[in-house]
Amino acid sequence: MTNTLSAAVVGGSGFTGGELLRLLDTHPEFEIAQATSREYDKKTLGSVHPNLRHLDVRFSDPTDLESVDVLFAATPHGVSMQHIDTFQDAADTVVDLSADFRLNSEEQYDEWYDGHTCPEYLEKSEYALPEINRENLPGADLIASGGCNATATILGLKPLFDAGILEGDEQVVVDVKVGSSEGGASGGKASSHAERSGVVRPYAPTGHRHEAEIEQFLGLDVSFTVHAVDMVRGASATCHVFPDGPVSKGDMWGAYRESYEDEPFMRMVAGGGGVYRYPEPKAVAGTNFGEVGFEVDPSNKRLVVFSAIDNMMKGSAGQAVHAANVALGLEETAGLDFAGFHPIGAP
Amino acid sequence: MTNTLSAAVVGGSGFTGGELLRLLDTHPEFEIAQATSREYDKKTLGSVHPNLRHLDVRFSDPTDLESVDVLFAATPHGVSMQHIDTFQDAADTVVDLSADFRLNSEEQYDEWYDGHTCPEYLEKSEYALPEINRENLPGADLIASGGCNATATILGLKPLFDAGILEGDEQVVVDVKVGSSEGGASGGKASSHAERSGVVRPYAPTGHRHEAEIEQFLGLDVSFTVHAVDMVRGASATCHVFPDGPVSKGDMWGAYRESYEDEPFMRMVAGGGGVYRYPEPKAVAGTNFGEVGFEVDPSNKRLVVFSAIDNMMKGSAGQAVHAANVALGLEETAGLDFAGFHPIGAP
Amino acid sequence: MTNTLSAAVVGGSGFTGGELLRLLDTHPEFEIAQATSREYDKKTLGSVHPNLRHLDVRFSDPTDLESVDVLFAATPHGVSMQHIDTFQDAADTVVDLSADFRLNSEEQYDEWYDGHTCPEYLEKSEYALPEINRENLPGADLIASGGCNATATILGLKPLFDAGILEGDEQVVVDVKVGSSEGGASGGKASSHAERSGVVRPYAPTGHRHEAEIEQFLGLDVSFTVHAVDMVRGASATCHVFPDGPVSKGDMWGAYRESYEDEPFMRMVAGGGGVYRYPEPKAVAGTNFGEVGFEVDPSNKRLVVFSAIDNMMKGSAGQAVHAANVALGLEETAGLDFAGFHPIGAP
Amino acid sequence: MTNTLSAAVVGGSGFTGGELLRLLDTHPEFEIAQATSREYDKKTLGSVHPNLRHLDVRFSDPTDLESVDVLFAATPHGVSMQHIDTFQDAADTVVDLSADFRLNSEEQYDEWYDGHTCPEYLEKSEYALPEINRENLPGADLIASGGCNATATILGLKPLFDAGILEGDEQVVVDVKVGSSEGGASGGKASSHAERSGVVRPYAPTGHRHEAEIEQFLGLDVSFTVHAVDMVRGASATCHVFPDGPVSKGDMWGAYRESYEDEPFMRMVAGGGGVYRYPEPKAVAGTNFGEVGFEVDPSNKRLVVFSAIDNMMKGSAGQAVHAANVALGLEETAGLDFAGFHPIGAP
Amino acid sequence: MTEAECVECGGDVALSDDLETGEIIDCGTCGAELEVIDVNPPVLDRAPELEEDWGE
Amino acid sequence: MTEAECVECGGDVALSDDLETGEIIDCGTCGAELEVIDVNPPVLDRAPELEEDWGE
Ligand SMILES: NC(=O)c1ccc[n+]([C@@H]2O[C@H](COP(=O)([O-])OP(=O)(O)OC[C@H]3O[C@@H](n4cnc5c(N)ncnc54)[C@H](OP(=O)(O)O)[C@@H]3O)[C@@H](O)[C@H]2O)c1
Ligand SMILES: NC(=O)c1ccc[n+]([C@@H]2O[C@H](COP(=O)([O-])OP(=O)(O)OC[C@H]3O[C@@H](n4cnc5c(N)ncnc54)[C@H](OP(=O)(O)O)[C@@H]3O)[C@@H](O)[C@H]2O)c1
Ligand SMILES: NC(=O)c1ccc[n+]([C@@H]2O[C@H](COP(=O)([O-])OP(=O)(O)OC[C@H]3O[C@@H](n4cnc5c(N)ncnc54)[C@H](OP(=O)(O)O)[C@@H]3O)[C@@H](O)[C@H]2O)c1
Ligand SMILES: NC(=O)c1ccc[n+]([C@@H]2O[C@H](COP(=O)([O-])OP(=O)(O)OC[C@H]3O[C@@H](n4cnc5c(N)ncnc54)[C@H](OP(=O)(O)O)[C@@H]3O)[C@@H](O)[C@H]2O)c1
Ligand SMILES: [Zn+2]
Ligand SMILES: [Zn+2]
Repeated sequence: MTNTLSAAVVGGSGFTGGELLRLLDTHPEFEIAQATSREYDKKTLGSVHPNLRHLDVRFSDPTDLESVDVLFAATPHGVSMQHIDTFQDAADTVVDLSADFRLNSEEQYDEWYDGHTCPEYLEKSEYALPEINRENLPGADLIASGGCNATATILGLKPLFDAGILEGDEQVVVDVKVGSSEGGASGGKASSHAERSGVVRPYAPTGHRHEAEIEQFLGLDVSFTVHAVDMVRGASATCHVFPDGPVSKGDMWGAYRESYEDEPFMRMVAGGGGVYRYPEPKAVAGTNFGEVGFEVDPSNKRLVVFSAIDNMMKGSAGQAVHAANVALGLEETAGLDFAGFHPIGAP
Repeated sequence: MTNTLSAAVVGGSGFTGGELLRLLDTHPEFEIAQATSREYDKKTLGSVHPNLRHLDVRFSDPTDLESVDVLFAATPHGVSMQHIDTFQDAADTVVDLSADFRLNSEEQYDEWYDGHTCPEYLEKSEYALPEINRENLPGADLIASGGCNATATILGLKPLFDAGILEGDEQVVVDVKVGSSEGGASGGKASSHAERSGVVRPYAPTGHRHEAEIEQFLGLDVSFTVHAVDMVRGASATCHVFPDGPVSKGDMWGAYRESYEDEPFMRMVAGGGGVYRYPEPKAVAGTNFGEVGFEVDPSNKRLVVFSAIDNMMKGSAGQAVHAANVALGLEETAGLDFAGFHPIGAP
Repeated sequence: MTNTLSAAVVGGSGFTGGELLRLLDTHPEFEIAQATSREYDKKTLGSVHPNLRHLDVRFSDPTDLESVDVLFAATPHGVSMQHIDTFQDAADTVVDLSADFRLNSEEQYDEWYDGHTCPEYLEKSEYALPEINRENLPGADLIASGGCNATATILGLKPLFDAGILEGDEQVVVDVKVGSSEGGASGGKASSHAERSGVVRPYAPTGHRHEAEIEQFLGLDVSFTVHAVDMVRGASATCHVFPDGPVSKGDMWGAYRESYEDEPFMRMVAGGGGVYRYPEPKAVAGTNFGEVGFEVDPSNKRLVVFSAIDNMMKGSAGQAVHAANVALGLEETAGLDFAGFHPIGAP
Repeated sequence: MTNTLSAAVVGGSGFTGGELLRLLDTHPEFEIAQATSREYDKKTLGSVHPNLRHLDVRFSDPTDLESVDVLFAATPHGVSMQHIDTFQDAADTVVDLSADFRLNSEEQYDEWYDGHTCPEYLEKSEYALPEINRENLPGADLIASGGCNATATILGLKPLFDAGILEGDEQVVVDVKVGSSEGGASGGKASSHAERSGVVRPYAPTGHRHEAEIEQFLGLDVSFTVHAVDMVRGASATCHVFPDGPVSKGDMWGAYRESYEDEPFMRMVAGGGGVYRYPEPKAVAGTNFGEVGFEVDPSNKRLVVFSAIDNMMKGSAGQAVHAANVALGLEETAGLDFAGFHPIGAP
Repeated sequence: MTEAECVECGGDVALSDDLETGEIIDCGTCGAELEVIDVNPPVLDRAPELEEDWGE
Repeated sequence: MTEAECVECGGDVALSDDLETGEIIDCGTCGAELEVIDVNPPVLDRAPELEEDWGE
């Protein structure tokens, strides 16, 4: 193909970096030009990612960036802000998977992180999630892929705002359950198999940084708690919502269909029969789909909204590629059409 | 020992029935006189429960009850109400693990279940959970072991009521995660290994019957949602609590220590270091312990309370034996001193 | 596309039937014309297979077969032999996933199964596995997809025969570990989540029927034992081989490269560094790849050969589609290019 | 109790050290005097082992050993040989869980390990496993607890030697499946939850050091291969045995009953009905039981022997306590009577 | 092929021509199980739910 | 209570007094399912096995 775009992945030996490489490998428009790793410098991609053994590509050092069309950075928080000038020199389009360019202002980084070293970029960066920011992505130079837990939550709640069911001052509890890949490839004692297996472990009872993103996009202060559960991939958010007035199940369907009926990566699952009646992370494992569903609890004047994504896909690498597709004017779903497995265990 | 008490388990081939038999087997004061099963009539207990292979006891038919000191019924909801007269004939003390005698009034059964066939027993039955009903257990004829999810929730929230932090009209969201043994031994398609592995599956988004028990004991209308997760044993409740005024972590410690410091089966785990900082079901797997912990979220005026139990133990069979110990004047912890394993996987 | 081929799946509500439908859905040359189920007649495919919710297709009754280019039968052993004439009427090419047409002679069915009702088809049916039968597939009318455990074993051992390292009279122990999807969608007590989780359970200590296939293709009498382990997808065969003379690791590499270097779906993994040094089922989960690897144990004059596949793919639905591609002259890898995930849990 | 014995655990923060402490805590004759850890020096036992939170004991430094009746060393291979004199000074009875004193001669350590620094102790040390060395344990000063995989294998095969079915020159393949706790508390990348979940991973294809123990006790050269599978606790050995002459299932039952009928910790499980027909690690999880079972494969002149233990119990800490009981003339089963759970997931 | 509106979610449900009263089909949008109450014109209603007992 | 020998493992199987022909009991030693062929004197035989289909 003549119009193939070249792509680099900084942080290619990590979990989301590996997913990016997998997606780019089979993407009809991209070609992998470079993948960096300091630890695995000069080793094959397959030495870290067994599913990439067929690729004849080796990791290279991140200080040696090639010129490419798109650079994806999948590095820990704080790394991209240090190197953003270099990244922008190397590529016209930079998609960053870390939190470094998600928030709008330096103040937010002071409050939620440890400040920011190049706040001038914050204004021009665009949040990657097309479901809430599609119109601003075309032509963007710097794209900030969302946090996985924030993504799950925003996707679950957004239709309620669009439909006027929520306005931002309501009480909303978000109880999240996530898999171990969310912690990245470098784990400590708590993430060893013996300690991490079989857990329902509160790992962020309060004060999770993704609250900042949610507030920024929904204008909503959420009560947010995250639990680690026994899966590798997946993030599932249960939002307990207390609207001001009565809401029927019909209202809910109206709201969600309005927001998502034409979205290529959103599935609505709310009741029905069979085994899979509500969103489940294992139903979207490996895919860029987000599932949302809901139930109305009249006795408590509560809406319960469920949202499930694969943290490595819709929650990071898939969202990043989706946004790059939109930014560059490619087919939105290019490279992202895998729809999932059945049956599947604990992916 | 001369004062050995004889015990029967109706529904001995089920999951909680098996746990009862295991506990009775090593209990210093009990002797297994009978275990019933219609399906496994005349087979050894070990043919169903591999951990009971050393017992030279066979299942018998439930229509043929022997006279015993204590009869434990571990049958599905609705069975005990049909047979309660026979049970009381067979034993002075009946401990029922189903929901049949947990609620106080016929009206509650009309609202939450399908009515009740012998409401006259409701008044005399005592709820088993010693942490909230110890004083009424001695000498009780009919004891109703609590629901596992209700038990986890009540144990988590009760200290807040005792300490006056909650009064009953506050908003409380309870987000529960449970293992597959909660469904009992007879499962359908949704509980096959292939479908049930790796799930975070909303199975009771709203309207769970355990709300009735919680309301009865705490006077609190909770917003209750239950998820199935990938473990066999365990129930974990995260309670998101919105108190009227400010509450400090010190207030919380005060409340929980006041309620549980002298309780033989309650552990407080709230912060601290290491891998296990909050309650976790796998830390109490196989034990009669309940773990409770908490965190304060000042930015949302929220308290987050975590509570973890083994649904087969503190949530059913262990609670039942604990209550029987109290009812009969035995050592409270008799037969229940196992404190758990480390490390352990997904028990 | 003008040359689209229509396909039917009989037994579309089962596990391998669902995989077939998933593969056909994204296959560039096939179009799903029909999927049968008696139990789910008229329901959407998505009501059973959540990954197929986007398809606007409903199950229909197997007595009502449409005329198609290819019919895949994914029914339990014994069903296809009853209906083979109807199947052949409906489609020029029939691919059967059961054991009904895998063996060459009626005698084998008498010995290993319960006989055969239409032995006249045995002669014309072709075994699906292209790695051992590619040359006979083009134009075949009836294709018998291999057993998953047999496939894993045959793929592991075949290069040793091709290279003359084995001749057929050596002692070979095959110790297999498999996931729960191998049992199909309709499971009994032993396959409930609570009983099946965490097992290393000998389920076929001796006399497994796949021995017949292995013997037929390799001329080797294997000592075969199968264990259930805690995963949903995957079959892993460890072959302990005692050759007559000394064999070096170089000889082994020579043999495997000779057999598989040009095979599009075979990966060799034998030693090396990193986490994934030998074949692993989770490294091929969801893919049509087979991984083979080996080690030489001079102290015991033993070769150890490892082989890993996804039982639902290379072990059934993937193999079936691969064979159909070859039979119909399509691109061999069409619809089968997915190469796997990293990281992945227990898929 | 007046005759309480004091015990120390060197390496108390590790996995087997934690199990020792758990067992000693509820053992009727032992009292925990000391538990060492360099990393957790001065921290409570509960900070590492959540099941020991009720103990008011803190780790101390291993250079500061108290005088005790029994010292258990649960340190990595090589540590005990360095400190054995200090250990023997501190306690009359030393039970070592590492490989340092299991083999009889310096030559074996040269061959299988990296030599030995105090070979003079090898002669006086006694192998802990009472099923094969009970008569030499009473009064022993230095006891070497067996390797977990070796223990599983020896327990499985020993009755065949006792009964004369095997003599030592037969071909025996041992295919082992183990949980992640076998690797101890300090894990690398391969043992992170994301990489280690769901595996069937060959981790010791050939040359496993436990072959040395097996050969020493059975006089048999085994073909030994070990796989990591997805559980935390458990070791399961499948022995494929090729005896010289025909052996019937009756002969097998005779042999196993003869060897194990009176053994307090051995269970025979060979066929029968229900879900648990052969040995399974999850059926013995947390217990000191060993399960053995078998099947006869006449078509291959093969015996298949299954053996399952909890690597942390019968395979290390339980075996150590069992041996200490015998050595000190205590009740053999003291502190070890827990018989297991049902149901249980992946323990 | 005719269509009817799902009573649960408002989505369109395609109906085959051999539709019979009493048949249960599921909505492709929301998965609700719908009973065919009438065929001409087609009327759908929510099918009575099979309650799953998860043990409490 | 009488006893009989298990045909599978040779272990003793305790038999209750109300034993009936055709009953299936399991051996406490080996778990084999045994059919009561005769009651006086008691004769046990291995019960026909229910084959589990694990899908192949
Ligand atoms: N995991 C998820 O589910 C998820 C979801 C949403 C967002 N994210 C975000 O995505 C980013 C990557 O996460 P991950 O889970 O993939 O992490 P990871 O597995 O730990 O990988 C980090 C990668 O960054 C590289 N790296 C680390 N420090 C670097 C430095 N100073 N300079 C250059 N490269 C460096 C590492 O390779 P070398 O050290 O070898 O160079 C490695 O390839 C994070 O910001 C994370 O917050 C992750
Ligand atoms: N599982 C939990 O975590 C949990 C927690 C709290 C409370 N509970 C409650 O405890 C009770 C038992 O639960 P489970 O999980 O153990 O259920 P289970 O595994 O399904 O066992 C039910 C038992 O009852 C017997 N049974 C069923 N119907 C009967 C009848 N009509 N007459 C006599 N026996 C009958 C069954 O044996 P046969 O059919 O062979 O006679 C079986 O032994 C339920 O009421 C449940 O709600 C369970
Ligand atoms: N699972 C594996 O890993 C695997 C691997 C290799 C080969 N295989 C073979 O593939 C075949 C299917 O296995 P599976 O695991 O997919 O089984 P499964 O999940 O049990 O599915 C069986 C399918 O066949 C249908 N069916 C059953 N009886 C039928 C009949 N008499 N007429 C028409 N349809 C019938 C069922 O639907 P309705 O009952 O609703 O009609 C269902 O769709 C078996 O022969 C199996 O041995 C399986
Ligand atoms: N895990 C099993 O299933 C199993 C089975 C059979 C036998 N074993 C054997 O049992 C022993 C312990 O295994 P494990 O799995 O419990 O290991 P582990 O979890 O890694 O624990 C090792 C313990 O030893 C301590 N330690 C390490 N180096 C030391 C030194 N130089 N001096 C003093 N203490 C030291 C460590 O604590 P600090 O570093 O804080 O001091 C830690 O408490 C090993 O020899 C192993 O081969 C283990
Ligand atoms: Zn609908
Ligand atoms: Zn027997």
